[in-house]
Amino acid sequence: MKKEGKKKIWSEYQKEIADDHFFYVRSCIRQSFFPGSEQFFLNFMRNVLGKDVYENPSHTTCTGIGYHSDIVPFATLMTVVARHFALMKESGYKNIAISCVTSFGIYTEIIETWKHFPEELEKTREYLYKATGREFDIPENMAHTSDIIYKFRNEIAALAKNLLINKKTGEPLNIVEHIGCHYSKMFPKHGVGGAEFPNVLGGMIEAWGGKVVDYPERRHCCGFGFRQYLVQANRGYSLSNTAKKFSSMKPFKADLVLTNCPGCTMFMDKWQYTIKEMEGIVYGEEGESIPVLTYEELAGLVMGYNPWDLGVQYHMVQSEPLLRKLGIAYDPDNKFKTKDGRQMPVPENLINV
Amino acid sequence: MFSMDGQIVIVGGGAAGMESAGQLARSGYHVTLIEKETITGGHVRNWYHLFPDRRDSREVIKYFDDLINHKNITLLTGLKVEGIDKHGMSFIVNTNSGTEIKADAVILSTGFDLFKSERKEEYGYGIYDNVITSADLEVMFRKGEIKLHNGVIPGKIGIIHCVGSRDEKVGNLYCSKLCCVTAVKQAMEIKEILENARVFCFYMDIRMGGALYEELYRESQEKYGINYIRGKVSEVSVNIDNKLVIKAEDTLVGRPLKMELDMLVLMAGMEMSESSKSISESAGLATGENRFFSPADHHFGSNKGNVEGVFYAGTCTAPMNITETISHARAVVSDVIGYMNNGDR
Amino acid sequence: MRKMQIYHELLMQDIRFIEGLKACMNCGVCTAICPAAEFYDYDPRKIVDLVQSEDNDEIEKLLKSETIWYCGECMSCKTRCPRGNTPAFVVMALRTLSQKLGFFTESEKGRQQFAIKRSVGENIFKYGYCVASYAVSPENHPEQGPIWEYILENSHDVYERLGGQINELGAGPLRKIPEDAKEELKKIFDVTGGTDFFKNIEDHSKRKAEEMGLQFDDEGIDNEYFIEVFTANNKKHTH
Amino acid sequence: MGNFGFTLIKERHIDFDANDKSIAEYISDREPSFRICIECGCCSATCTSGNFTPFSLRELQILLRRGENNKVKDEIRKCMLCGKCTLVCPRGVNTRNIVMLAREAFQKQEKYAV
Repeated sequence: MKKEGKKKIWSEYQKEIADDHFFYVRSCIRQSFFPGSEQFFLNFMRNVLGKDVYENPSHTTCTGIGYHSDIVPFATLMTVVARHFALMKESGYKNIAISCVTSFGIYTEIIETWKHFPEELEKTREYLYKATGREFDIPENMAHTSDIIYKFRNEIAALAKNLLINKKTGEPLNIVEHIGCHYSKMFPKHGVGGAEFPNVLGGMIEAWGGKVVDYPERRHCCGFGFRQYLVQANRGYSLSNTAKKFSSMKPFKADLVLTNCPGCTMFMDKWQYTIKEMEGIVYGEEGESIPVLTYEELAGLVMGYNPWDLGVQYHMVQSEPLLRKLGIAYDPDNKFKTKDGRQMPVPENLINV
Repeated sequence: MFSMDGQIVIVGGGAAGMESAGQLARSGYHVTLIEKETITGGHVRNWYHLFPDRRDSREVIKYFDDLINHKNITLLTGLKVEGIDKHGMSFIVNTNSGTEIKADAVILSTGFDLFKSERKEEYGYGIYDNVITSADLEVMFRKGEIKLHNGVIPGKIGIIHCVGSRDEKVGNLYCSKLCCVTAVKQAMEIKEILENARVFCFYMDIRMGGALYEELYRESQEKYGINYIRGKVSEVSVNIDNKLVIKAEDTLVGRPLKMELDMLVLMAGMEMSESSKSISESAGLATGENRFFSPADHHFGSNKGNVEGVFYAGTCTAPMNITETISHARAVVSDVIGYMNNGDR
Repeated sequence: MRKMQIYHELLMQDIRFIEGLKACMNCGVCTAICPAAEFYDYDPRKIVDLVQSEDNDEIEKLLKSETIWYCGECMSCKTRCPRGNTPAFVVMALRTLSQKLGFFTESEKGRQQFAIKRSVGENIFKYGYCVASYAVSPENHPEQGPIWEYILENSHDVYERLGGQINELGAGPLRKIPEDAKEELKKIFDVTGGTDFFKNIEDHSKRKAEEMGLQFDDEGIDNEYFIEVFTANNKKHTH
Repeated sequence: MGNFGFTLIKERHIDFDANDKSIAEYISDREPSFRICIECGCCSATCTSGNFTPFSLRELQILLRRGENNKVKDEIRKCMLCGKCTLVCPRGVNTRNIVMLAREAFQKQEKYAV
């Protein structure tokens, strides 16, 4: 494989990412399943880099999951998103930072739609005004929060306490990245590195000392499929797509799966558990499963945060094998403690324990 | 009236330029033939065998070399034409050396560029070691050996048709016309060098429009056992053994298909040559949606430009094979002579 | 006599359809990488080809079929199509139309729209989010594993350590969405047709429940019809 | 193992490399015209069996070439050997003989026994 070819592609997909003053919108899945990740992002941006990131308490869902499971009409979706743009305008922000890949895809799709069908923009303005009395501007800069971490990856590298290197062997860790379909497959120019060889996570991995592993099903969907997961009868679709990815990945002996999209993180984590339960199959080395982390969790580990404050223990696949490879001295006793240090019950039947 | 004393400048010393230069010279006209490379011959020089009769391209090159070896032809190589300005009835041809050449008529035979296959990112050309183009394969044919990046002989080779053609994603809506027959020819030549190799062509339509093409296609199936699968390859990746894994739909049975290959050959299409863009802009020459020069009339003026005194020969107007290029180049001679002899034009 | 409906014309009213289908040449790049085509008897290329034929009877069959419900809307087909089509947009337009016309209840997979409306749809108004941790019950989500049960049982402590402020007003993860914001969401649904769309799903589902002889409640997920559409799998979807 | 209300689904793609191409080779060795099919569909358009059923000789020939033998072995028995397909083939493929050879090849291999 020739790196030069990838670099050439990357040079053609360098999106502009704002430097400061972000209007932040949360992800329903990331905040529910990986709240420590969103917390890390805000903390890092505000307290480490000293950036202005504003969260308006009144912002809501984008209704994206409803839209992609076909119960929310496109006009409704556009108007809900327009409301976020209105909140942003009212608070005086022009750059939006989006914590969810599907939201990011939807925002991009809507803005592209407005470009192609200006009458839809006008209709949305009317709807929003009628419903809320609000008016909006289209953001000047739109970034997924991983774009922003990518932008500041070298700042993180400079602060690194743990590089992505196997402390025992001295070799870089093998890291699989999963970008999430809605990040750039719809609009490659809006993603760092485009759609075929996206570099948003790859750039972080390399900046932090790891090695990016390509494998045949790298571009394949995690299998969320919206209605294909939301309805129990369809979950075989979701499960099977993840299984397809992991079977293809297995020979590459990945130490970690790094994900961009909160949904993918959840599925690639939880489906490993389900497949193990159903079929007795695991995809890691020595009978273990492969930890799946968000980019915020990984950035936190690189910067030396306490893994248990990042919330990596609240995945099904536990991260201890990875922490050991990284040589991170973690405190097992601190793993299931409350904020003020009270011992909580210890959950049973987790994976990789 | 210019008559035979007039100066004709031909831009581009490939098949079309050499043929028209040679024919004009033989008709008694003075011709300046300008080629940007150090030698003439254009793309023909990079090809090994030509279809449909598998003639060695060197025979064709020799024919062209002999043709332009004529006292009426001034050959200027290593000189790039940057623009053409019309002053009254004559032209100034500007070159990168600063030399200005006066002309009474200009023939543009600026040819084509091969589509840059790395632009089809999903095929990984320039990234995956054993993804090559049709042009790369011709070089291997000339050497007489087909080898993988690591020197091993490939056992299973895929060919993808329409790379950079009929594809909105790269901005080329047109068919490059020659890639299908190139695929068939190359598939057969692979089998001649590697008897045991298995070859799979992935196509959307097989366009065998030229003389003896369909026969060649049939021969490739009958004698060489080439396999044809109707489905555009959607993506290419590599597995742990560095084998290429391709995904396509076998559209005639309606199911996705996965296959491992040792080597993949991309049938790169034809695009308007980069070097003719500045010429087109400086002289106000119309180009079509396909970005090739747009002839004055598709039936009666396929050699004429929208600017009087500018003529076209060959693939600068549309994809053509060598036979068609030579015919087009001979036709331009008749138009140019008519123009040169017609006093009031 | 009922006025004849020309489905292609109805589809053309959906901008996603206009954007999604220019002219298909049946190359199959969409199906080649489609996650649904890999596991269901499904071929997005064929859907696009059928719709482009404008055969009204065939489109009606499609609108009532299982087929249109197999797509996972990953949009991978959009990246590759050499004609700039988006088969998934075509499917989305078909699904919207199928629901508007009440055809969705004719297929097992289509009927599931009711379950989605009652879960994700209701979450939007209740919590201001499509998914909220407290709405992901371990009973309906066994695949979330023991850690999820644990998180829910200890949600306050778990989320507090991770910076969450579950069910409290103000900024922060898992915060309570203020009532006026939820009211605005509701109004947006009213104004843009979202509320009518929900009602339409409800009405047709209720009719279908009666037809199937299943108990149906006007609220919640604890009724026979919900359980049926949420879990039923006739196993005829795969090969 | 745990019951989740759903299961893994078998992949549907044609796994070309894993498939057994011996049946196709058997046919091709004995009836070389098998190779020159251009998949035009004349055979299935005129087919008596295909007239009222989904039987498609065009598809079956492709499936044989891909080694999707289990999809073919029973289906190919539906052909009534009327030979119309051979009459209409623009490439002169002896389709009738291909059907007979396919049946013969399946019969000879135990793993395809009915």
